[in-house]
Amino acid sequence: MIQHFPILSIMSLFLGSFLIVIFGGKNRFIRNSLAVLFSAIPLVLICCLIKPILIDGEIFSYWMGDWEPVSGFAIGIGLEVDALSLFFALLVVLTIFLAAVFSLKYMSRDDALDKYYTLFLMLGGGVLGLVLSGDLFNMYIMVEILTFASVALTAFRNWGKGSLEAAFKYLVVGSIGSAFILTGVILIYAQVHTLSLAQISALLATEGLTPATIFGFALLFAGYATKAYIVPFHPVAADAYMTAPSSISMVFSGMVNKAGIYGMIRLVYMVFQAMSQSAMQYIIVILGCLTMFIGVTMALSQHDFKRLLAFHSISQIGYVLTAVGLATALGISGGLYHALNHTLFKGLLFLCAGAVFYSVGSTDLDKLGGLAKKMPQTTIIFLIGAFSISGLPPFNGFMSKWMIYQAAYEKAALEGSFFYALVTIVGLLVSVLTLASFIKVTQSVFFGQLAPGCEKAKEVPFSMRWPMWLMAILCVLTGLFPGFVNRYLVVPASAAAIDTTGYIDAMMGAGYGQQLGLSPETALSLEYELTGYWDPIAWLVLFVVLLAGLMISLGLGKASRGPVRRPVPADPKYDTFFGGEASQHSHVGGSDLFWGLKHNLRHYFRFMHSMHSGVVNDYALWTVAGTAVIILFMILFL
Amino acid sequence: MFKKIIDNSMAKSPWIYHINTGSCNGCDIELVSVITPRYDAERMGFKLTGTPRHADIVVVSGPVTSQSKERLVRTLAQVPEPRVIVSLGSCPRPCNVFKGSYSVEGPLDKFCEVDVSVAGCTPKPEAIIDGLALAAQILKEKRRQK
Amino acid sequence: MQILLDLFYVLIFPGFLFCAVVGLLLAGIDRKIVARMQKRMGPPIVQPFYDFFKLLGKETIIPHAASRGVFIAAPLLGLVSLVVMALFIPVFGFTAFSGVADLIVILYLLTIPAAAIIVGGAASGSPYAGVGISREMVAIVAYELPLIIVLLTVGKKAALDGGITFSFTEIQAYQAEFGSMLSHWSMIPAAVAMLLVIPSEVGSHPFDVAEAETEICEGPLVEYSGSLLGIYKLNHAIKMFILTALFAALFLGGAGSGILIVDVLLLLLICTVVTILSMSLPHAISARLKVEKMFKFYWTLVTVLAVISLVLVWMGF
Amino acid sequence: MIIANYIGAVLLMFLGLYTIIMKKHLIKIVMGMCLMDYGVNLLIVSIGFNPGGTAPIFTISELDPGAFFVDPVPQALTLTSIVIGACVMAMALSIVIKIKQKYKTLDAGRIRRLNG
Repeated sequence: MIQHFPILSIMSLFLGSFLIVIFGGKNRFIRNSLAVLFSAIPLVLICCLIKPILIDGEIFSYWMGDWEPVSGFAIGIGLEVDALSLFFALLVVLTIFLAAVFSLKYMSRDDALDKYYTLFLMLGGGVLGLVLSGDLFNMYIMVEILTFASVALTAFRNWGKGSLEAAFKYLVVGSIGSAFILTGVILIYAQVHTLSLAQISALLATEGLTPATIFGFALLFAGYATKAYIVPFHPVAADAYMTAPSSISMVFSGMVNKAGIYGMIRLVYMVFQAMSQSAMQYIIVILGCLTMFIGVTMALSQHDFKRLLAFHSISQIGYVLTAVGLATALGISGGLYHALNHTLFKGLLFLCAGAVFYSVGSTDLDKLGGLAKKMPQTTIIFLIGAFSISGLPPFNGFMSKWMIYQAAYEKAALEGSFFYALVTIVGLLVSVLTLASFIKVTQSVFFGQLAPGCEKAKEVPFSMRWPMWLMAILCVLTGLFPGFVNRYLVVPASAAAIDTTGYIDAMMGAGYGQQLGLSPETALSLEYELTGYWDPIAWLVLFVVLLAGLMISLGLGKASRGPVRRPVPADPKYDTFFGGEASQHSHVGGSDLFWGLKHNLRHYFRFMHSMHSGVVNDYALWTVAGTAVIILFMILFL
Repeated sequence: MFKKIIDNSMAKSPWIYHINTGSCNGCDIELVSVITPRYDAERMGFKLTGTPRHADIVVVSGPVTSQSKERLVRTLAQVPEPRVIVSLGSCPRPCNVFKGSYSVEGPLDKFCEVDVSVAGCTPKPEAIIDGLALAAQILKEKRRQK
Repeated sequence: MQILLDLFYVLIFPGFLFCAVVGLLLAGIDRKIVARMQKRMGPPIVQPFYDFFKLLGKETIIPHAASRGVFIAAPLLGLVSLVVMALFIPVFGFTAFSGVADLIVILYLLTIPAAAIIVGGAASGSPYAGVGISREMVAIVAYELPLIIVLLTVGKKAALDGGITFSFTEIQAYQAEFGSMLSHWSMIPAAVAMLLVIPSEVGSHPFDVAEAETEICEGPLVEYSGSLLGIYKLNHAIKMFILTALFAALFLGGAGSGILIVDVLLLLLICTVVTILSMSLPHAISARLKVEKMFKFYWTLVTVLAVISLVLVWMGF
Repeated sequence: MIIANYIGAVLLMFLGLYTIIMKKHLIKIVMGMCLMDYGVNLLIVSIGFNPGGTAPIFTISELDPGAFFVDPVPQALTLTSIVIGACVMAMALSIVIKIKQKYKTLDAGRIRRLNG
């Protein structure tokens, strides 16, 4: 029974989407319960798979309609679930479920919600199908489904500013990427005459890479990079994340770009086994560094809450990519850990943006302010998310970033290459810039003076708050118990990423790889030693002890001083100090912050601004040019 | 003991916030000269602060003009207790030569209780330091009485 | 017993009480030295203690516009993270809690007090604070780049077999064996860069753009009063101790004498010298920089110094 | 003969890319996307083509090891890809209609409210 769970979880999402089309149009209750039910089923099913796959290390293979390989040739369409797939699948189902719950209230003011949930479940099915699939063409189909659904969902609030144009740009760039993927698939097929990932991997490893396969590989790589929105394919992502409803933005950054990352990991590590070549490592790390730096600097100059978060999404994907490109055990683990953390904290932050939009009706940083007094819980949740993404200990972002820095600097020492030392510096710098841009959001949305127009803001209802709280708690827990997360989630997944032989054998029958002359040992060992120390639990205990001590001493201090009084209205004593003038609305908005930085880097910012021109032709040009550079690089150096 | 340390510290670390309510700038210059190397009021812990929230001693110079009255009252209210108000020069209390002017609302006593008054037009720095030292002692007394 | 010892570590010796006293003393020494350099008498060395206790006795006002919880929690958060840092930084051979943190952790922990000032300032709802936090953040970005490079340089230099290390224990072991980092000529530019980073990290005079009391009314601290302000002042003092001790651990470390008291006294001596060199001297001789000038200064001159060291170390010197 | 197919496919793809990048009219951009799709589809069927092969339709009894037929998989892939292409076109055109209603223009250079 349990080997049917992967296909059942995919099918339940698609089935749910069809059922909502049929039954969900009339009755609100049926629609909502169908949406929650069919997004909860995959969560349960995938969680059942944790025990056999992540803990016992099995690999599930499943041939649709029992079309098993005939005389060593895969003729059917297969699902293959190893720890890497399941790791990403867990992210997908968690995101889908929480986003569905959040949507119930958040979307309740829109109409045509049956279409929304249909597309929503379809998007989830597409991503889940992609990460569980063991078939190259099937992956393409799923990419198309998810692109289609995400375009429609981006345009869903078509009354909003720019959502239509964002959807159109997304569609154009997305279909260029899909066309590249399809061309790549077909070029690979022409070489090896099979579509099963396992068999392609085995055949390519024995036959070696020919120029045609490298060309196909480069196209596939660029295509999945388009889906992961790394630089230079990223501008559409910023538009789409900004204009889509927040629950959808969370899904985009939580799993859609993870799908692209998954595709890239699968391709470079397993199908083409190219990561042992230093040229491949260099290009991935360079792309990753560019992505994280450009993403974060663009975020610094944004003045829309969600657009800023979107650029951070891009930047954090850069971290993941850099770490994965290091091709060391610590690197892969750090990258996957960061992918997990990114899903948690970025989903959280997008939900916060959604909550702000729900109660105020705007996400413009220059129009908001002082919401902390109206929405205290959202503020705390936002601060947790912001500290996590900026990597302040003991939140989860710190743990994964710390692993990434160590991996990068160790790699530098190992290879004696100064380049990787620079990568470490860029990574640390980007982290500070991330903090800076979240300070900007904190100041201009939640703190400062209450902006006109925000007076009526209320805390969002409970059904929106609890998904946020759940993710916030997960953020803290994954930061506090990194050993647990590493042992049960990240290390199995990274082991699976590099265990090519096991993957091939599970799919094609034991010993298939050896018959073709593949050596059974894996290229990398997963034993890694950290060059530093970090024990969050000890730190937490200290923290609690100290905080308690401080509270007590403050309490004692109060006795000698009288209590801290609550502000009395209409007493000028409690007014903000304005140099003697009467209090008035004078809020330092988001775009007025960081003057010294912006002034010194003004040429860079101006250049970047003109690059993100908003014209769809330009974005298509960046996509094609980026692909061309990748193809050229791979053909020359691989 | 804790209380006693705090009481004693009150007199030894008075931070000053300076309000100009229409002064001719003479007293202000003299106040600044108090913290220069020659007179060095910092040796007694005096320090000029930038905001009334940090202040212990508020130094007011100039007759209270109608433009500055409202600002003066508001700023004085924003100083945390215990606080001491010092009038600097001849203007704030008797209004000096500006008395009777249509735009002078003074004297300062109308708006708050003045603890120390340093007279002179302008007062010598030595006199200002003397007044501030007295103010510091009054601060300690106020704290003790509370 | 172990718990009592840990409590002693946290609350008394390398922890709260010790670093508070030493920090306040260092702040006092700094003020005295600056005054003497300007031919003044200067306040007594214990003046920061008076300031701190006085602030404890003052009324604490929380304005209308402030978000009460964050406004109160922010300074405490900064204090806690500073005390935690004090437990991790080794005093020659001795660390209260070894094996729980490393260079990168310290780098991130150092941003928490600054973030606490920023969040507290933002929560106070004053426009002066808004300008102040903007400047503070630019300052953080400015000094963080050279600081990162300095730490990575030390991490590379201290590793023995061509690898890297981020561990304080290994850095101390290296210095015990091969002499302090400062005795290697390739590390001198990094040490100078670190000396230049310290004043802006502390928020000492030429680089105190965020708290410019003459322009923006103390910036983020504008609405703070009473004991909360006192905690910020304490944070400022402790930060002086932490950073000078960090300098000592990174560049002037070694085995020490083996007797804890002597080691601590030696550390205090080093801290005082570093304070005078890196904070009092610039304070006395220069006026406050503008924020964009400061940014430029750190991203050009100081970064270049740090990079010179990094390249030298990578070349094997 | 088959080489003409390949050349045609590549030409179509490049023509499509050229149209997407250079033409400012939204409808033309959608047409470029179509062209690119057709190019890829042509490439797929050409790759599956064996000169002289028969159609891949057999019953079990007819199937013998010597049978020479064109590869059926790419044809199936082409069908799928055409269907997907049609969906994407429909979506693109409907978005274009909405854009025209809202922006009153189809000039890509003027549809840039989201930038920077």
